[in-house]
Amino acid sequence: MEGAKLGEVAVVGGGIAGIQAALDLADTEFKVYLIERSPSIGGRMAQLDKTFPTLDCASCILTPKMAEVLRKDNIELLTLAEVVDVIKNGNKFKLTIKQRPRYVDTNKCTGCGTCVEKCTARGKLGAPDEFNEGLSTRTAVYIPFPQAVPKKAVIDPNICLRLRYKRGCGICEKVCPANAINFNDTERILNLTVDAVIVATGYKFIDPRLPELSIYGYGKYPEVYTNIEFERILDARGPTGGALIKKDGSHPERIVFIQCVGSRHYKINPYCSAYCCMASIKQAILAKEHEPKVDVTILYMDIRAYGKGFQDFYNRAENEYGIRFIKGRTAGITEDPSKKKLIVKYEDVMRGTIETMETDMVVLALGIVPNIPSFLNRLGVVRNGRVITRPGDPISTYVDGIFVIGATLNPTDIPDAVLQGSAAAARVTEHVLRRKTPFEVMRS
Amino acid sequence: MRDKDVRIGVYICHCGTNIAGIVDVEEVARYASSIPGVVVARHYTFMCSETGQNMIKDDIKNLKLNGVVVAACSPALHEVTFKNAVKEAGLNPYLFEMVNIREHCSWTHTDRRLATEKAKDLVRMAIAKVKELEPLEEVKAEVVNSVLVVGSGVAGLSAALTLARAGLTVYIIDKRPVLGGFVTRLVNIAPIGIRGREFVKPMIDELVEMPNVKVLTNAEVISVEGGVGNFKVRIRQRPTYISDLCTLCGYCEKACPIEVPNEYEGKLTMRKAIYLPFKEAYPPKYVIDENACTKCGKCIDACPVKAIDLSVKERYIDLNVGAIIIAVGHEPYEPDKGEFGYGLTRRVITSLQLERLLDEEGPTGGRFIIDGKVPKTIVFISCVGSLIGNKTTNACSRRCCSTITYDTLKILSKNPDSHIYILYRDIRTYGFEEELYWKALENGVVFVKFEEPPKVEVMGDKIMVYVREATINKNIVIPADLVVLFVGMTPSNAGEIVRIFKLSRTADGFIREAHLKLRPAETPTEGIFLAGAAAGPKGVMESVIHGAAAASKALALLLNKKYILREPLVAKVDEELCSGCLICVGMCPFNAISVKYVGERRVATVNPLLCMGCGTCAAACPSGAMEHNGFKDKQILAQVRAFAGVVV
Amino acid sequence: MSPKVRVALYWLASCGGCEESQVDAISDKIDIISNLEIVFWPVAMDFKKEDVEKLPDESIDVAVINGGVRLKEHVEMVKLLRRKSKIVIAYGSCASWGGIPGLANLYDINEVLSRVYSEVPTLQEKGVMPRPKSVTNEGMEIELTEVLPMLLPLDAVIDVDYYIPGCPPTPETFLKALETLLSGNLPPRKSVIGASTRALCEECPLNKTKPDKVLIKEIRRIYNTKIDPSKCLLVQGIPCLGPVTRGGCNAKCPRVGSPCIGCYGPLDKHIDYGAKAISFIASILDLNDENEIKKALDNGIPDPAGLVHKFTLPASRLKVNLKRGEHK
Amino acid sequence: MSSEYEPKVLMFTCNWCSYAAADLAGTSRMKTPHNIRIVRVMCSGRVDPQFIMEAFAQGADGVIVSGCHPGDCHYMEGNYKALRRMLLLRKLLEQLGIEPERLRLEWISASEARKFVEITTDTVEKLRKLGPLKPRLDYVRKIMEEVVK
Repeated sequence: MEGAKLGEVAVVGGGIAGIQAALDLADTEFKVYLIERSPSIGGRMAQLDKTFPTLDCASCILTPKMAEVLRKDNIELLTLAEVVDVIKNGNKFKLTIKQRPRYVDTNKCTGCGTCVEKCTARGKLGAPDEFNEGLSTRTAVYIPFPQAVPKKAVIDPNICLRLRYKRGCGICEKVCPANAINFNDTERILNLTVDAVIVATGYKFIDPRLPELSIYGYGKYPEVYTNIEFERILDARGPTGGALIKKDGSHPERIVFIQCVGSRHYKINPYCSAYCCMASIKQAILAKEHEPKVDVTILYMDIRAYGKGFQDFYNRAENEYGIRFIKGRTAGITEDPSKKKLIVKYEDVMRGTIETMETDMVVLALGIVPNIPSFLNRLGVVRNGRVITRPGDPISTYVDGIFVIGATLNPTDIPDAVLQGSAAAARVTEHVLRRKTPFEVMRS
Repeated sequence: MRDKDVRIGVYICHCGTNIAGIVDVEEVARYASSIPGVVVARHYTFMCSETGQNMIKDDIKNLKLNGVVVAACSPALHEVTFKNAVKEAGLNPYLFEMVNIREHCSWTHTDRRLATEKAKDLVRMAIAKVKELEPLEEVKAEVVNSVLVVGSGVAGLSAALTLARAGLTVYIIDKRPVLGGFVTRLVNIAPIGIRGREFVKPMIDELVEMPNVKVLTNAEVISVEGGVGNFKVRIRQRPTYISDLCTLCGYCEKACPIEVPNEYEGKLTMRKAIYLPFKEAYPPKYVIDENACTKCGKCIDACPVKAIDLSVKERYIDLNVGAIIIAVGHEPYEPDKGEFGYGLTRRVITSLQLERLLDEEGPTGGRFIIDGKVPKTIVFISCVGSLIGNKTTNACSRRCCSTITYDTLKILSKNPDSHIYILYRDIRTYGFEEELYWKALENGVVFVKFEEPPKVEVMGDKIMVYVREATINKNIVIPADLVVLFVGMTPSNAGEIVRIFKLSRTADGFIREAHLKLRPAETPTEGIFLAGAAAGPKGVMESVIHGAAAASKALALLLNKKYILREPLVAKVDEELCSGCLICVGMCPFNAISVKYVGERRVATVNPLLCMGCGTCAAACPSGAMEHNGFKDKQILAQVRAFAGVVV
Repeated sequence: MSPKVRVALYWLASCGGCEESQVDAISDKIDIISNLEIVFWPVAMDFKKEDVEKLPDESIDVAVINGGVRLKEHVEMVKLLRRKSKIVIAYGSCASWGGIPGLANLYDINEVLSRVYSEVPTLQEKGVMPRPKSVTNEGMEIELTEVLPMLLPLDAVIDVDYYIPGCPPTPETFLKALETLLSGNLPPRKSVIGASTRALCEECPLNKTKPDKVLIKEIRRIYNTKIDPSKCLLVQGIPCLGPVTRGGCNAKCPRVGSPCIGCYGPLDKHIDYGAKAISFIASILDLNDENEIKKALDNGIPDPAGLVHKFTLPASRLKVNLKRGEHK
Repeated sequence: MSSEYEPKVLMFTCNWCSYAAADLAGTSRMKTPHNIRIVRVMCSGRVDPQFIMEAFAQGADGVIVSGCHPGDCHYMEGNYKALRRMLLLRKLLEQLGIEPERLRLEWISASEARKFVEITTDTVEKLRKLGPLKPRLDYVRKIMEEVVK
């Protein structure tokens, strides 16, 4: 089996870009190690309710791809794993990978969820649910989300009573019908040698708590949300079961979206995050679909509807859904505690005036920064916080065999991430095959 | 059909207590075993476990089962697991049916009796279906390990290079006489600042040297037959009239009496009917503009190497390829005469003409002058032909904002005291290219936002541009020396391409991809892939990536592969019953159904390699001649009848 | 010379068209007629019920019955004929699936009677309902047979061996069926004989005029449409039932620019002819907007049952307007 | 209607959206009415009106056909074909005395587990109000039996 493979490739990051790269490589008969830091692949896209501009549901289109990853014999999935180092050795790369313990035997676990139901570390003893951006809590033993791949339980050692105190509880072990719980699981260091490495580690959101962003009142006012939090509220799998409600359970009458929070900002992040105009338009439309009466305003600098079908989507939002677009920057957000309303103060550029608007919810369209793993720094392909690639090929670094794709490179939307994933697979094929004679290639 | 000797095994999974906690699995198994045709019904803690699977495998062998029903979780989770188990035991995997009594039953109900009744119903329905199932074989098709790339712009070149480097045979064709596509008209590729012709030159150089690459210029696809893995493509190549003997001496050009505007110089200069498109052009020889040439024969006399033969006729080439990549690119919008003053004066130009004026090898040698004068006040109008203008696509052309800001910086570097105004709707310098916008601002470029399109009036030496500045809400007039219309991208010949390759277009007129988000390099037709601006406005770098992505799909399909296997759950025609009414043909979104003759009779036929197995044709077929494998009428009807409690 | 084939011909609720077609078919076919011995044919000759009763069981070779079962008398007669015959043939659409009279199944029998005897214009006294028993002027008491609450196809009452479709079957169809029967090589019971096993499109000359994809943007009706008789009617938006209807009539209607109305009835694989017709017609209506589709359907097919079940309602999966029971 | 009456509902779901929504409803442990029996087809465009006729003839009180939202169809436009067929079929059913509410066509995407629950629940409630179809079928059966007797 191994002999028939064209080569071995490590794909770092199991978001949509990495998944696509892994699938294409597996189909081209490469052995692929898909290395994902969290307990499930899927990345940010898995957290989305819908995608722009088609509004098709993210999980419907992503889940089959995730399941395909699991089904491919050519893909070995390493979850809870982080690449600590990459060393170039001739034509090969040596990877050192640290894999955190899952405390659940993935061969035995059937994903039935009995352990999750019985886990005692819940509610206040639980932890913020990463999938729901901390808007809900999860148990110590948990399955990250309904469509997780692998759909296996994982134990959070920080809150698991048994793992913290080395005794007691252990109820999951008792109820597990498959005997899959293993409290003695330990961290592992894995070493891999591969022909090429594709880095698809995605992006990080700008922290809305930065002092420069304090004017938006995030963390201070409960009804100021980041856009990824708001996405979770819209999602049927989210903390409210898809109900568009405030933290007090009431329905908002008005929602204000604020664009370019932490991007196009001279101090924090000078560039544009590319995804957020459309993401906010999408969320605005979804809010309207949830609650047709809700009044939605988007405060923007420029609407960057640059992709296929985007302009149409933007026009529909404005004309069909009656979403209000106001060009202008936000000066600040305060609260009127008597009315339980937020007050957004903003500049209406088109009218040349300073205005205020009462609202129930504010959604901040957060800027993003590339999430660049430290080994790329050590490989010397990073300058000023950005990955440097060849001028004729935006995904090939100056280290032959190291390819960087998706938002690790620059802000990228889903189709572009998918394209870069496939393109990276093609680059790997070229890279590996050009070292072999055509005869060898044909024989395999 | 299999009624008489049907031998079915039924397996009920407890899934720990997930199912057994609510559903009385013993009762369900007991009930199943009472149904005629069921030879064995078992229940077990985890059917998906090794032990559970072995249970099924052993029964298939020992009890000679010819049908298997597993009642467990969702088929989305374990259908493949059990299918494989059935297959490993030597039974055709399509004689297996999965019943979902977890997600659809135990997990959604609380009443043990009702949940058990429901599980029994569902199992009964599945047994009824299995009785009607038929063994199916995967569709195995031989593949041709070659790829046709249609279009030789950046996307096509990128795809072709990748494929060729990996060892596949590549045919790359272009309807124009030279390779390189649109990018050869650009002087600056934002943001990397490389000349377009220099950008594609190394790609073309490498490509044409490869033994496994065949280049055809002046060539267009006229018909496509067959399907994934084995397309039969007919290509028409218009004559080039000039052989490879051409030494580029240029005597023919001097002799030619015909002059026409040179489209390779943005029509800013003239060229002859026999001409060399540009210095770096490939193939490296003169070409004849068929439309302009009068066949006077003066060039033949002038040619010292006898390279010209005007009697050459067009020829047809038939290719057999495993995959096709459509990379036909886009056309820049050509404004109408008078649209924003275009065509009324030489000082209203399009962005393409601007490119030529900025090129060191352009008509002005790279000096930024027009009519012999350095334009001082320059007004850019963006979105012409995309969001504003006489004919628009109502879609953003994506790259113009970055290119405008980049061009202004280039102009300012040549003539630092220029006054530049950019009239825009929204500045869409997405991603890192925002920094170009900032640079332009820092360098004093004035950005003027409009809501209503500006008006352009030519008044003698000056061009007056009227615009209502939307952010200050004031009408302003700019007397300009030069107006540059930034033209949008329009689909290139997409209608014709869509017709020939049986594809479809999106509302903006560009070619539709299989899935806008997750399958952007594929078309709905398997084996036909999509790259570059043919799918919608794209930048050069984005086209490089799109080309490589399309190549990746072709590599996965063809590299080192002899066959492809396809699920047999496709439509199939009973030719005996087909009346040739053609209703099904119009139903198929994948053009998998065509017509063939059986003797005198015209009948429908399904290409199993193109069929995606939706079954819409079977539902529409008025004769019942079209059947959907795995979901035949009798199979679904068996379920429906069993639903009502009738055990058949 | 082989013994003559003993034939009984009978009509139930029918218009007489079937008989005409039978006469047309065999009137100049001496060789056939000479092979037949007609033992019962009340429409043409003076036979009485007693004549049949007198015959030994299974002494009739073939009973050819047309019309639907509408009266109690029909039930008695067909049961009798079944007993006396080796082969029973349902002749024509009415006997096979109910035919046009079967559309009455959309209404309760009282509604039907009231319509016929009280509502439609008539020169006679209105509102006189048929009475089961009445006395003539001469004082004779006569009994009228009872009307059944719904019309039934023949096979709902007795076992039918073969079906000959059509309204009426064309003479060619009848002759072909006779040929089949006389050949001695009998097809499996319950078969349709004399007609095609495939849909009408196959034999329709207009089928060749179809474009690759048969898709329409509107459904049109013949009363206000100028039809081009040289082109497929379906393509012109006329809901022609050729694709879904059994062939065998040589496309008599479409040939002259009139859509097939489905008198040759379902094909072997249909379980509900009307539903299948619904499926293909709706399928080719190339509209995606719900309101547009509704509008097109309302304009083009105001009476779906009348279109797709003109001949087949009593044999459809639902047989009647199911709300009828609630009128009681 | 009597309180014991439990409607029988047959549901055709497409493989890609609505079946997955039913799965998700289960995974999320949402409670659905127990009256629904699902027949999985690859696309709502596979559903032949004959199947629905058969279902009613066999005693289904209601039928739901469910597919991907318009524009989302895995097979491009199968759901539009389902829409056209169901709209015309519903007109025929009305003439045949079957209330149009008994045949529902719904778009349920793979993430809309809640919508799946709502629609199935609502269907069952509506059917309860409409009452069973069986007495009407029995009436026809009775007539036929009497005639044949």
